[in-house]
Amino acid sequence: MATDWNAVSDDDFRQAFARLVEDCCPPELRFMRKQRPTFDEVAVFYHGLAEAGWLAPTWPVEHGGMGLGPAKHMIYVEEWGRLGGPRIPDHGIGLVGPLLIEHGTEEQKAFHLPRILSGEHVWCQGYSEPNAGSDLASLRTAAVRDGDAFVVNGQKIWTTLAHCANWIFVLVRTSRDEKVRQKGITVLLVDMRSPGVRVRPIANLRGETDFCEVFFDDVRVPAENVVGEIDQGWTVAKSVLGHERIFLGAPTRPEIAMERLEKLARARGAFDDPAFLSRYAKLRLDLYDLGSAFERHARILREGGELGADVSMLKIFTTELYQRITEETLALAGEDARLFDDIATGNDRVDAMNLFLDARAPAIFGGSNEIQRNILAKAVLRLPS
Amino acid sequence: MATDWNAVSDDDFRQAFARLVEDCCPPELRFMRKQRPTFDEVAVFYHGLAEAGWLAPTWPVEHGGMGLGPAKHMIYVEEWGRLGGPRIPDHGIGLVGPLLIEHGTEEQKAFHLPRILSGEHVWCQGYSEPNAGSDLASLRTAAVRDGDAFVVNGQKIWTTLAHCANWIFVLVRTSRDEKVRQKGITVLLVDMRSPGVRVRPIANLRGETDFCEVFFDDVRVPAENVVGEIDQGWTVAKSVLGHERIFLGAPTRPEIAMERLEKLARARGAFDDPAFLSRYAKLRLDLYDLGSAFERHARILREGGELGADVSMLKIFTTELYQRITEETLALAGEDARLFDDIATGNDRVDAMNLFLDARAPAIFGGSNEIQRNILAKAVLRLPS
Amino acid sequence: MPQLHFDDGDGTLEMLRDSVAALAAHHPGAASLRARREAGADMDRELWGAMAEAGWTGLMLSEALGGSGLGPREQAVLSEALGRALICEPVAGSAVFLSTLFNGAPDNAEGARLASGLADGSLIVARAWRNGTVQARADGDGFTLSGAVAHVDQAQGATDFLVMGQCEGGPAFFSVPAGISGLGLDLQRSVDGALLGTLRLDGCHVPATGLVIGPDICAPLLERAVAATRLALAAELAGIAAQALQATIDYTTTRIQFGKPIASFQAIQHRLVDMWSDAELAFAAVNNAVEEAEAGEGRAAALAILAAKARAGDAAVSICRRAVHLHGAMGFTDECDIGLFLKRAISLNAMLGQPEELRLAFVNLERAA
Amino acid sequence: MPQLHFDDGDGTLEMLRDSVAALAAHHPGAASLRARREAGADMDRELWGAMAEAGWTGLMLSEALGGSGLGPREQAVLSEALGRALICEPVAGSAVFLSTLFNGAPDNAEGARLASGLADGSLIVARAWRNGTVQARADGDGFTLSGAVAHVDQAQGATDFLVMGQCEGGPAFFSVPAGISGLGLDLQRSVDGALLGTLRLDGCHVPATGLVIGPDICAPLLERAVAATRLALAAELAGIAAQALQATIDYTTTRIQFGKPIASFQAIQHRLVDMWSDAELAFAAVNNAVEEAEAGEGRAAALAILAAKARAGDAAVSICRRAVHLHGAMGFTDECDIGLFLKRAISLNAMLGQPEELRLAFVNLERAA
Repeated sequence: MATDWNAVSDDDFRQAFARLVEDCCPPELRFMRKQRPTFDEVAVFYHGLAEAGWLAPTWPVEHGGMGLGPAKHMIYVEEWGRLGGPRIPDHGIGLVGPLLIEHGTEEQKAFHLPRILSGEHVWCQGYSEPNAGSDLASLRTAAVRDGDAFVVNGQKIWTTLAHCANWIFVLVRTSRDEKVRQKGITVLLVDMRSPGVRVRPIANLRGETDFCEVFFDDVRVPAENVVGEIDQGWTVAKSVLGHERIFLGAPTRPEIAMERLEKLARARGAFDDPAFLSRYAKLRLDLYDLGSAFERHARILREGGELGADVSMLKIFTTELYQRITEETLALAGEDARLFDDIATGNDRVDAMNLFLDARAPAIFGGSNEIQRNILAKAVLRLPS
Repeated sequence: MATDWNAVSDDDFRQAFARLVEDCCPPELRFMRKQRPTFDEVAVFYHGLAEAGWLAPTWPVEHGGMGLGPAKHMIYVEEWGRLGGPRIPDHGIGLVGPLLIEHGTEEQKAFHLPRILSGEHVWCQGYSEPNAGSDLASLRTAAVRDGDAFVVNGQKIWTTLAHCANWIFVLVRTSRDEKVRQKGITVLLVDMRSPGVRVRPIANLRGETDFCEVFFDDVRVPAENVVGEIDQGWTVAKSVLGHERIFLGAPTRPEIAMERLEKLARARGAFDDPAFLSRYAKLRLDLYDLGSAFERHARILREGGELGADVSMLKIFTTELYQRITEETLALAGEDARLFDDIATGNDRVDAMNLFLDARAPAIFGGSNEIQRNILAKAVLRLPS
Repeated sequence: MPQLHFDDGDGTLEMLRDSVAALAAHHPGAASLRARREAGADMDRELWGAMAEAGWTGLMLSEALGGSGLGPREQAVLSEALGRALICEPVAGSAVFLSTLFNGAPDNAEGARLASGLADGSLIVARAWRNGTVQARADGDGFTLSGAVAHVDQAQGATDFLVMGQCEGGPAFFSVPAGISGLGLDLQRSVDGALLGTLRLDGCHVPATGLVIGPDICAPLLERAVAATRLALAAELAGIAAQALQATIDYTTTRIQFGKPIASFQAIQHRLVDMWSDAELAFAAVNNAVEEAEAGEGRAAALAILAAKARAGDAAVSICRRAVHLHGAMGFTDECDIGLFLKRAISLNAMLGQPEELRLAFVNLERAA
Repeated sequence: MPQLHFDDGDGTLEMLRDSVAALAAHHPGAASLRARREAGADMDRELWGAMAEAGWTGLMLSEALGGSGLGPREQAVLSEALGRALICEPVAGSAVFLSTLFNGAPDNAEGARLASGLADGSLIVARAWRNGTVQARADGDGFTLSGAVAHVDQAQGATDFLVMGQCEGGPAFFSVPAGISGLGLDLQRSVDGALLGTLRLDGCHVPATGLVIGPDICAPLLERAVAATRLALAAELAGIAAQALQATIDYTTTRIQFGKPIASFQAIQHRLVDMWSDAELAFAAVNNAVEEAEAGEGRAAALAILAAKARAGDAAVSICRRAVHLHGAMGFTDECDIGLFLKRAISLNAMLGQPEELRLAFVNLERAA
């Protein structure tokens, strides 16, 4: 009989997670510098979590998940960060699972869910296209019905870790009715080993390969791989965003950056410089107050409420704060700001440039901050068009 | 035979002006706190300049002006500021004169120009309306032809010093053809003592009365008071902006604000605080570099060139810098920032709040900084619509 | 839109909000401010009386002393509402500060008299303890006070002054009746339309019974009073920020230029979103500080209150600045209320530490641990 | 669009701009940078040779020493063009710095040899004088140098090092041939795709003739060289800023979202205008510094150069940051050139003083008067 983790006290839950991480996460995987390790690099942790039944926190128990409500899930995510667990390829757990559990057929669930938990299927997500970034509705990758299959042609981009994945779920255009641009889109599950799928990794500013282009050239996909209704993919895809949107606004990244700034400042004696202290204080209070703001939204979830559009404010603030902290770190670095490699600080190192460059991304991905401001203007401030 | 001031050396010109100001500007009028003194308050200086022939620097000599080119005019304006001459009601000299000299009839010139020089006519400018601020083309004050006169009805607002003026030049709508909204506008000279003209002063944030509303209620204006062609008022009005636009971007106000910040900082010993020094240094360099940028544009004028649309950059930067310096001054003032009255600094005083409040205005008037950015986006960066 | 969020089990908070709305209907804040400024007064005695009657001047005062004995949560909600309504009588600087002092003071008749007068509005007790120094010399039957203190609110209308004097044993608070021999007052105009007094004491004699808070407990009690006052100021500033934002949304939504409401232009929309976001952050900071204050008076509460006052002060001033700008030329006129919000925000932001000072206090406290 | 404005009577400036454009056509900056990075090299020897042939490595070197003897104006225009073209070989830190030193050094054979090799490209003279300390002890027939210096450009490819050592009489510059006994080198990757060396000297012996600049004149000469280098860096940074702006205008004008070029959205337009305005200010600052430098080497020139390097550095980095953002996801890829501009701007901005340090130097110099 599985534990009802929601009924366990928060402290006990935290301790259980901490023990589990001690047990199944090797030290070299904790507090990794790499933002996006590949599946192989973290497989031992992935399997360890799976064996303990802790891999899929929000999935229902009958599907092998922990069935956590938002309150415990928040703690789960917090502890993961606090314990320094590496990021695992999580599109299967975080997106495909919930998608299938809500919209999938029994066959889809029976086939895919166990294979996600076992790590046999590693998923990636194909939403963006070269000409459909902020404007997702204008996507053009097309799926045309041909007997018992769809034939897919087109291109996806910014597909995270596609070069390490073997399955992809894609948004494809199945109808050309241009009047309602967000209609006519369908969610399709594609085995990447199918003929006609090609992946091209793209290096980022940090010199790492987090994302790829994925090309579809007459790829045949069985019709039973449609999730939900045909032409209703927009609604299907949006339905799984849910409360996880709050994590886009979590203070995790600025906290990491702040730890680095403080480390460098201590090494340089900068805390004795009142001018630095003044700038530091501003950033420190921004981070502190971001924590208060995050807590307000998290509490709504914990108390069973739903997130409003206003949660986007956290995403804007945390991503811009992340940038500002890394910029101050480079300013503090003096001539060491020329280094691409980490900066030595006594016996330790500070990855100032790594974080500065990484901080360029979150303000763009997951809906650029300009798009977020547009949404807030309409949905929260109700400003006229 | 009048002096050809353009041919005089810059140094001699400066010295001549300095002597003149010594002679005809009483000490209590120099470095006045008041931004916009009334005609009566500064009449003695006005008449003194007029008698010496220095009142109208850019008017041609035959009309009683000095006939200065842009280079010497720049020096004239600089020296005025350096010598602490008070601002005089200058709409007659700066706008009406050039307007009539370029577009007026011989009768208009013969009647009005001497009365401007003598101070008999004190002018104000009626452009803005309650619903036509940034969007001047939508103005509604209407002039309807009735025999040998126009009958004017409507309202102007933000009319500087209208309560001390006896003539106003207004933009009025003379045609309702909405297709070309900037057409159908005419420049009209109106004697404010005409029946139906009513003036309501408006207090500003500083508690002073710089500007007014002016109401026109069936005001009859002789048809000979039209300047230029009927329905071509937009072109007529714009033609006199000329090189004087550069003065909107002059560093004068931030310089004044900086002098106050430095005075307060000395009184408080703030220059010994590295955190203050760091913030001060940023403002100081902004001001220094603004000087370099202003000089670049001024040189174009001095060398006989014409200003491009890019000069608006100075207006944005100088007005926003003015604000930032006054904000830092209030921050430095500590609890004294609660005072509306000036802050005592030993034997002297600093008008921190006066300048802070005054700094709200220039970013709005003369075309808000948002409008300036719109213009720059189109006219300089050539961005698409 | 931004506001404080608290569990309001018994409806007290809702009642407080309603009562401010009701009072503001009879005494609109902007009108009161203008009238006070016009009159050259430092307070509106009638308004203050109505506020006392509503129970606001004694909200945090213990019931034993004639108050309501409520806590930071109720005070924050009240102060937020006062900020929104632009009701400028100094509730934070007077009622909250004094109540905290009196609650912690040992039993004494003079303290009880002042507390009771504060709660029922019969006395105006002006505070003179900052921006200056007063020496208190023990003499035969009491104390002789000499010195000067600037920026004293309600100094002109005061019936009594609570003056901090430096005794041999440290600072202490003395009750000094207005009008006694040796007292002098200079007045300056404050930016939010009141008068600020510089109180001069030239050998003022106070009887021994006038020692309301002795040097033995003055310092920690003052620290507690400053924290409570800062928290109330933060809530009031957040309220000002929220109302200035709302007024700006309303204005830009109705102001037509180029055939469209100016709030439909993207540059204006993004500016408004940033203002809103700043206000949200201010409310989050105040919310957090109230909760920390309710949880105890330790270091966590001290940090949270410093953060809240800094954040709310910065947010209120900068939101109001942008608000004035977005009101265009109208925002530069005295007849438009938005300028009054800016001025009020500046004044409260400058009280008991501007943001920079508070932020440095925060990091110094945090790093000292 | 933003650029340096100078009177160009004899067309030298135009010629310089054309020659950079011609070279960049054969050696596109971004491609060179990527190749150098890929190769794990610290310079592109072929490119450097072509630059020497074009006369750029000896532009400011006196004609007596084999250079062109041109001034700050010509150097600024060249550096601006190199910045625009993203040609990353270290002209400012190497050619300008060394030329200024050699121009002021007393006649000596070793200095002349290095100068001539700099001008014709036959020698790579790496500079080691900052970010570390080297002690120079006089011995029988020369000097023994010991110490370490970090962030040395061209260290791997150097034929010679010009090392600043602390003698008894103060600092002096020594010529140290690469490969002599006692020299060691550690390499780190720089953000702009080269390698930075940490040069270790462990009792390296240099003959007496290796003393190129003695302690009697080293300090003022170094100050002059630093100023000239900063000015060239400022011009290069301004060029980077201008090109990053132009690339962003081009990208946002062609990138279609929601059926329109994103440069048609007002929020993007205002951002671009602010970037443009920052670039204009940077060019104004550099223009001013060149003119002050041409007018003399006094305090006015010193202030102007500090201001120009601070302004251009800030402008270049912040314009490039915004440029990367406005390139969207594409800006975060390594294959898009805009990220290279950002990285180059960061590197040059960090050389010889970041903006904050320069601004403080400015106000301290100004206030010392």
